[in-house]
Amino acid sequence: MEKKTTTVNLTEEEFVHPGNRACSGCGLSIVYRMGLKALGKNTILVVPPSCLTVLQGLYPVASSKLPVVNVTFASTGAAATGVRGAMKALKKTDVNVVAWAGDGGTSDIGIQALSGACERGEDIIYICYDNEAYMNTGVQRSGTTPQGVLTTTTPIKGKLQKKKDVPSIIAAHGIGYVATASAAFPLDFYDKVKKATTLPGPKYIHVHTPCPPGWSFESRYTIKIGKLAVQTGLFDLYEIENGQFRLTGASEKLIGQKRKPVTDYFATQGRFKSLDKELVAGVQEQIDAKWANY
Amino acid sequence: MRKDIIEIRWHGRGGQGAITAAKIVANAAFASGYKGAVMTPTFGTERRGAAVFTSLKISRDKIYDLSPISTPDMIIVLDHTLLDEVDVAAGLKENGLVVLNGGKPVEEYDFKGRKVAVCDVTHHAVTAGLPPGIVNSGIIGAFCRATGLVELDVLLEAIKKEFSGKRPELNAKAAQIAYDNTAIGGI
Amino acid sequence: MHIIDSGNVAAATGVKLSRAQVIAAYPITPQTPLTEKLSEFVESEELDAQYIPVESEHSAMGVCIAASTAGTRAFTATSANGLLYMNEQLHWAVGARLPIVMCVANRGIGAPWTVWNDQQDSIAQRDVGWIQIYANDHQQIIDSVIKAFRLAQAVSIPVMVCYDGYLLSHTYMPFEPPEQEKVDNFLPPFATKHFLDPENPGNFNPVTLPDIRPGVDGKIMPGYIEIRHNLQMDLLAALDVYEEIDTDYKKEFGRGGHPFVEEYKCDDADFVAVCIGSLSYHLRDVIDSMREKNVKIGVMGVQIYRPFPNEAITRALSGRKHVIVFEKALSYGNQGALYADIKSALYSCEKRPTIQNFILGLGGREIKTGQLLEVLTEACNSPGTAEDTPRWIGLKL
Amino acid sequence: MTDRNFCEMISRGAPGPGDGGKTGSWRVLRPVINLEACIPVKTNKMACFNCWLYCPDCSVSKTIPPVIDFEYCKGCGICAEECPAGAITMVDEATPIEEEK
Repeated sequence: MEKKTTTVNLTEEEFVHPGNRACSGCGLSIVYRMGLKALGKNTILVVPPSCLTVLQGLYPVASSKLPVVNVTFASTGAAATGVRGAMKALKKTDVNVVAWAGDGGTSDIGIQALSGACERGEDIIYICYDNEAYMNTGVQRSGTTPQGVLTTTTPIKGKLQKKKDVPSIIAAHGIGYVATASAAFPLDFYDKVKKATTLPGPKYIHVHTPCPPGWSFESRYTIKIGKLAVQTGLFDLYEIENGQFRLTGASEKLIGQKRKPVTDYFATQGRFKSLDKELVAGVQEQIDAKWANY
Repeated sequence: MRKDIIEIRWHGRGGQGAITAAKIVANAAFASGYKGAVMTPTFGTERRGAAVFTSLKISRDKIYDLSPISTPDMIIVLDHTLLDEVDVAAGLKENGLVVLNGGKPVEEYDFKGRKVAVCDVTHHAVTAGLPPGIVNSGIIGAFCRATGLVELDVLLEAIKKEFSGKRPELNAKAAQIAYDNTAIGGI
Repeated sequence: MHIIDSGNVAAATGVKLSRAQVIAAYPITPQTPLTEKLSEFVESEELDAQYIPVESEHSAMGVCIAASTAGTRAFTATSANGLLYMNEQLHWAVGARLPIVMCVANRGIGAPWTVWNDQQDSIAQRDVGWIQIYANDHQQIIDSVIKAFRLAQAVSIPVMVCYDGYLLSHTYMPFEPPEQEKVDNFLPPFATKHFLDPENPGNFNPVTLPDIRPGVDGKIMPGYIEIRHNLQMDLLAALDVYEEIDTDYKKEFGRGGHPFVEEYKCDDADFVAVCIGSLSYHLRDVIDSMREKNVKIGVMGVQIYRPFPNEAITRALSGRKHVIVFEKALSYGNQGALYADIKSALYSCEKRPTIQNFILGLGGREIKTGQLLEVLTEACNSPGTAEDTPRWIGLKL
Repeated sequence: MTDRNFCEMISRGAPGPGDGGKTGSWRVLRPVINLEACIPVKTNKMACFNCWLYCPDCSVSKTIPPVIDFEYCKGCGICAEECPAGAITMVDEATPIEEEK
């Protein structure tokens, strides 16, 4: 498992059809494509309302080649539980049961059901793609929107509160595997999903997915901006396996290295337009303090 | 309204097993040909130690009215300390009967002249070998002796079945001893 | 063989005999003992099911929706605010055409809190599209649960089996559980046409457009309105299916024969009292004593409330002098929901009786036999003078 | 049992391409690969393929040379941005490409 997947040996098999309704340059599209490659055919997906609902196609056409059940916004964790329960009842032991939800569907309305599933130790993989706002409804603030970000419900001053640290909340349930990933590092994400398919109990993967329209940048920069979030130390790639935290991939390589200043990241996106110097300095301080502990 | 229904109200404390006792009698009554046997516990929150009551209606025909008993034919009291707390005889019919777990002689209890049966069930249960405080099997023996509604054999069987895995023989013995030591007074 | 136990245990026994495969469990009074009994059945291995102790009723139905979509027989139970918390999920389950069965131990709705019986909880869910069956005693509870599983499966529509909280859920009375072997003959193993299957992938319940649209093979597929119209047609047709199932059940087990309405002394009745649930049995004692005074009165319990058995009700009530509808719920701001439904059913009837509405027993207020006798006597003495607005019984204002 | 075929209609989508139509029409800019600079072409080895890896729309093939599916390519420009050899340029859709000239 420690052998890292490369672009060259990554499977060519696709589980997503082209011509879907995702926006041009969509970060979710990249991680969804990679995630399904890692999960493979024997997978059932549970999806609440999100951009993924649109990506996956409007009836009667489906863009995924896997079975998918769309469920209500708050019930993702419960629905994944139900699918796993059914698989157990039917004695189908080799199926990946995967919930795939956005940040609003996870950190806000869906956290109760997710917490319940984690506490019960359900054998599911829960993937939260974090584009840091309610993008499907047109960019409203969510629990994971970072401080200072302009959204349509924080239109002038930007969000006043800090980003909710969902992976830590989930890790506090004591589940066996929590990981973060980024659309800008698709192979790292692929390997983490692949690893999750081999582990028992609940697995949680939180993947940072840049959103060109929601973050206000040109669609060609999706990867660049995702990488900047990691290179500035704002969004860290890590795994918490059986309680053991370790940085992975690009974040691991940053240990002891000089990180890019956060201003490099903020400058790339329209959503940070209203950040004042004080806030930026504060964020930089927090990041430096966090990294001093790594 | 219906004259064929015998209404029995059980008074106890939460955790004392009044419901179980009433259920055993319901089972025995049904086995004895009473097609109607409806047992209705106190609705709502039942807290350990608090005064509770349970309604048992039995009839030769099916019972349709599930509302609580207001004019009982019989009152069964599992704990004599309740007499100071609760008007256990409220609504008791003129020719009604009170069956009481108490330590005093039967003459010392007065329920406005109604028939009274007294048995020191608490004591007899210990004699039977049960841990102190188990009174719900014993009271059934006293009930049987005082009412004659159901045969003792049938009741003992019902007790053994209900307490299967929980000292069935000792519970049956407690009922038997209580049956033998029930004093009936009043009119 | 008969046993004496609570209504909740009767329901749990029905679920066990129906071999539910996935059970979502969340406690709420007065349904809780049903959930507890099922955990006992599963832990003692009397029932081979996945027992999932969820963290809310919303999730309970979420588990059932997913487990049913994945191809298993799913069950849950709730009461009052738990049912209301599921509301969105109830709509979802029926729109997805999932044959889930749920028991509802009827209880009043907060605020203020009440744990006692009325029927506002399930009556308030009448428009979600679930089939609603009401049981009047423990035998009907266990029989209805088994029939409900077969009905749900036959029509791909979820079924709610409702029974009065406390009055039935906690009261002990004799009932006869059917034999497992016979239930197995009556109720086929779970099967659905479409389920989550990696060998045959599909996207269930995606965004569906207002208009029709061609699929990948070019075939024109329905839009949202066609799918919903189909649901309505299937719901209406479910009445016939339920009648057949009930007939089969009677053949096998000797009980039933009145799937839509259960009448008592109605044959020659000028006056008919109508209600839902155990009250219709309670009223039998009142009817008997009025019959002794030569009042030609009967009582009719409505056994299936959605789909509404319009024809059966019209047949039963047409030509009567006067109909008296008792309800432990109402459509706030209007009238009793059952009353309004019955009035509507009788509208096209040539020999239309007069009709009146009583609201009673909300939040567990005791319904006294004497009160029922009083209002029914009055209603029979002066039929036709009643107003259209409901009268409340037992108010102590 | 009644003959009626219950539940003929549920909303269940079947997998297939082009739910959003021919999304190639979304393009404003078109990626054009300079094959002389393209690493797998130049080295004739299965190497690089960043364009294939990062494509959000499964519209680049993992072949030598890589081929872009213009029927569905939305023209996001990620492939151009992430090509380490700078072999892909985004040209205006209105500009005629080599073969069309």
